[in-house]
Amino acid sequence: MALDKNQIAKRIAQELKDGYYVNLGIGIPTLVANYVPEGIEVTLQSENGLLGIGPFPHPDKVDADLINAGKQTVTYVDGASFFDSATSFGMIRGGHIDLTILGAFEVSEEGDIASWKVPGKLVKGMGGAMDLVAAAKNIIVAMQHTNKGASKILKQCTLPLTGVKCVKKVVTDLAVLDITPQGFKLIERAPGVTVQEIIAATEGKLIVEGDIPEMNI
Amino acid sequence: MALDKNQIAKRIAQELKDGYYVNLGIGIPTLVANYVPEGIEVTLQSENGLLGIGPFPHPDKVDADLINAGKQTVTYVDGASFFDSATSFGMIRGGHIDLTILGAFEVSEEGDIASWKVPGKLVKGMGGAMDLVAAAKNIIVAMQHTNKGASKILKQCTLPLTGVKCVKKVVTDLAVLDITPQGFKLIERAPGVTVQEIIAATEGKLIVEGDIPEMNI
Amino acid sequence: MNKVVKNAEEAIKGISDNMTIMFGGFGLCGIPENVINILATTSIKGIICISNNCGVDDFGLGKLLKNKQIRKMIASYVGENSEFERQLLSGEIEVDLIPQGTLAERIRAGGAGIPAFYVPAGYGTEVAIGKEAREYNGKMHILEHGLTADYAVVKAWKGDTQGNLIYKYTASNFNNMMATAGKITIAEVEELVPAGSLDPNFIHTPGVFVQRIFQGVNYEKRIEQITVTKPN
Amino acid sequence: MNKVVKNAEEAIKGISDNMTIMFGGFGLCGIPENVINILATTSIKGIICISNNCGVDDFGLGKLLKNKQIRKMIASYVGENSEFERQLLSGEIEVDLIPQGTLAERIRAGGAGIPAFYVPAGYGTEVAIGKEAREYNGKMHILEHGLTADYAVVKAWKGDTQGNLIYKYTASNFNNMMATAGKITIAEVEELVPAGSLDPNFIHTPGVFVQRIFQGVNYEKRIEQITVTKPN
Repeated sequence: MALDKNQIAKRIAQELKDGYYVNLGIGIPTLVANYVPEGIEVTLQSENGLLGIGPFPHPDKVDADLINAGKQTVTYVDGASFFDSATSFGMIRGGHIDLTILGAFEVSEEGDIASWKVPGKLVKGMGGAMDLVAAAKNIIVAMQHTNKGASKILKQCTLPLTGVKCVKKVVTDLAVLDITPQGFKLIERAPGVTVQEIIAATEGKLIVEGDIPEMNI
Repeated sequence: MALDKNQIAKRIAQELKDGYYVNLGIGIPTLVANYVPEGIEVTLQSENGLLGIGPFPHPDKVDADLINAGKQTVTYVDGASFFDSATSFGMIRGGHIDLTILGAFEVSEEGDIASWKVPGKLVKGMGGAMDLVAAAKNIIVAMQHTNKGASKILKQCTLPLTGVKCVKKVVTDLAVLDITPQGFKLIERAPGVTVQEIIAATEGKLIVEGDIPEMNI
Repeated sequence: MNKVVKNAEEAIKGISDNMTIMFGGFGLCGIPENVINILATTSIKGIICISNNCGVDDFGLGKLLKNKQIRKMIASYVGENSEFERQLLSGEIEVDLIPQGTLAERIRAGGAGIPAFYVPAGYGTEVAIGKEAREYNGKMHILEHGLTADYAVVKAWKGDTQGNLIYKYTASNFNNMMATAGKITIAEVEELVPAGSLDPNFIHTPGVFVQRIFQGVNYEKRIEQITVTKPN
Repeated sequence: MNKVVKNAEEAIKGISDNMTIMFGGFGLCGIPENVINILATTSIKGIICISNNCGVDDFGLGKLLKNKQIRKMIASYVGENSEFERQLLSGEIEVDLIPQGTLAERIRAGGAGIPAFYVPAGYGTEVAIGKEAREYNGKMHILEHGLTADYAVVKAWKGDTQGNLIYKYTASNFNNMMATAGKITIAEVEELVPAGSLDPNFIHTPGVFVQRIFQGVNYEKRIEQITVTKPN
């Protein structure tokens, strides 16, 4: 069965390593914070100027001056620091963030990503996404595999790009895909989802080698 | 009679205006701080990261972590701030400092300045001088008019340059000179020094118009 | 020299039609409410507005947007501001969307006298159209330019009479760089203190960057999304 | 992940011949004495050293200079260091003299992923030889490049176990940018405190930039020029 948002987040959380500094985008990526594996310490960066995001505040501790990049009220952990946006993106652009997790409208087999605009219909703006995808060492995309039956895992993106040849891994409701020089490589499938279903839902080149294990959620 | 260092500093201090942010170079310029006119508030910047330099400390207040760009122990005034060197030169390069006062080996009639190197003999390094002269809105040079009889107020500098077409005014032991598109313009002479003496000591083009008043030291 | 002005009305003296104005803040966090509110009561129009976001429909810069006081918006995120998206899609407003980090760096560069610099963000996207591109360290970069403004309007937590500012938590965001990039920088603060009251080791914006400062009133500090942990 | 190391000896693990190393400090103010002292006891040589100054004859980086451990010096000021001037004039050491503000900005740029940028400093001087020049705002600028290092060694006043640093007075200088520009950044601090002890609003160097941290010992904190006001 296809994963729900929390399960996608849970699967992505398995990619975290001890000591990682991680930037979480808006939406599913934010949920990853809830599933950091035991015994692993990761520090969450918010590009509006916080290193060391904590959980949402108790209702009496809500502070308008303390928000994450999704404009949600948050808290901070011991050892946190606050800084301005230039410093924050210096951190990102300079390669000091180990992992970026973000959402997307489309991803291509070359690792291109589209996430900020549907011409004539919707303009959210790129926010910090273009900076993040251009600079992070490791980028994982969290997204739905299809939209109303149409694949979002493509040969080429059809929407305006956020970045080129930058995505390393995609975790969808159906599968975990690595992006390799040869195209998408199927790594794991959602519990109960068949390889055939994933092939059918994928427009881009998909490499399937040997037995594809189910995710361990 | 030719001015001494303190008198040069005193004359330069007359150029200060209320509210000015000023960077003082090593040597004579540092002495300018002692002659800020009554009723005028200026804030002194030190490019190693201090805005709001105070007087030298009392002996029991000396702190190795609190120095000026000349590596002298200093204090700070109320309303001061400390910052790193990138911020400090951002302030300078961005045009936020109203006036820079610095020393020189030579100055040319076009406003070029040489102050950091005598090839084969002496290399002090440019320190922050190149950044200061390239960026400050207003640059006054404090220097001796001659060296062992040879003019240092030249048509063209003979030593490696610190900056081109940047100096606006020169105050020497003999005279105050403005740098104009037509060359050095004699503004004032040191008490007792004749116009002829200044002409004789100046190699660069010197404009003398009308009566030249004595400095009011 | 006295930098302290009485209120927002006095602070905005000199702002006129068609000026470029920077406004600090990220979403509604750390926005200069007092100055925005007073500008919304004026007939000043044709503003070229540099701000990461454009407020929400009825608060922050959204007010100036609704009044059609903004001619052009330079921002990174439209987000959930439906009036902004409507004016953008209908072409009523000119919009220059810029990657957030590039926007932040362009403002810092403007304030620091750096006219241009290379960044990787946006290469291969429509952001790069018409821009010089060059490879560094095996990666393509595009040339971006420093940004300055006629006025920069920032909001700080505390400020002193010399113009020194400190920000609270994530309310620094764009304020700290914008303060350096205005020909005239107006700072509104929640608390204005005498020079010497703030620890000089921990000043976020040195006073040299600020030309006018005042203590704001009636801060609403609206929150876009209140998210909480339920107490057990 | 534990960033805390026991001492300077443990901190310099991995430093070997011919590496590029940045050292914070301005003159003798804010220099990482512990790491410099331990390096002076090793046989590590061929160092490409990035530092605003090079210490004095018998203290700070002057020690490494005297030991001939430094192959190349990238700095802005030789000043009164006679051994440095002698090695420079005799050609025993390679020296790249850079305007101080350009040096500071190149290090910041290196840490912030900006490979190149334009500045006015040095245009028309020998510093500009071989560099691209371009006019912006009616003024000539030259293209300068970001600097990074294999190791950056910085000194702070206080630090916490997460690597967050704060500096005292003018001891920030080059330390704050250099911390961002090392592939590995070593911080020595006068006082090491548990995470959570420093106010997160007033961190100068966020911990993400620091890989190793330790509390230094026996700081000499030598002063180059003691200048005092005589008490009346």
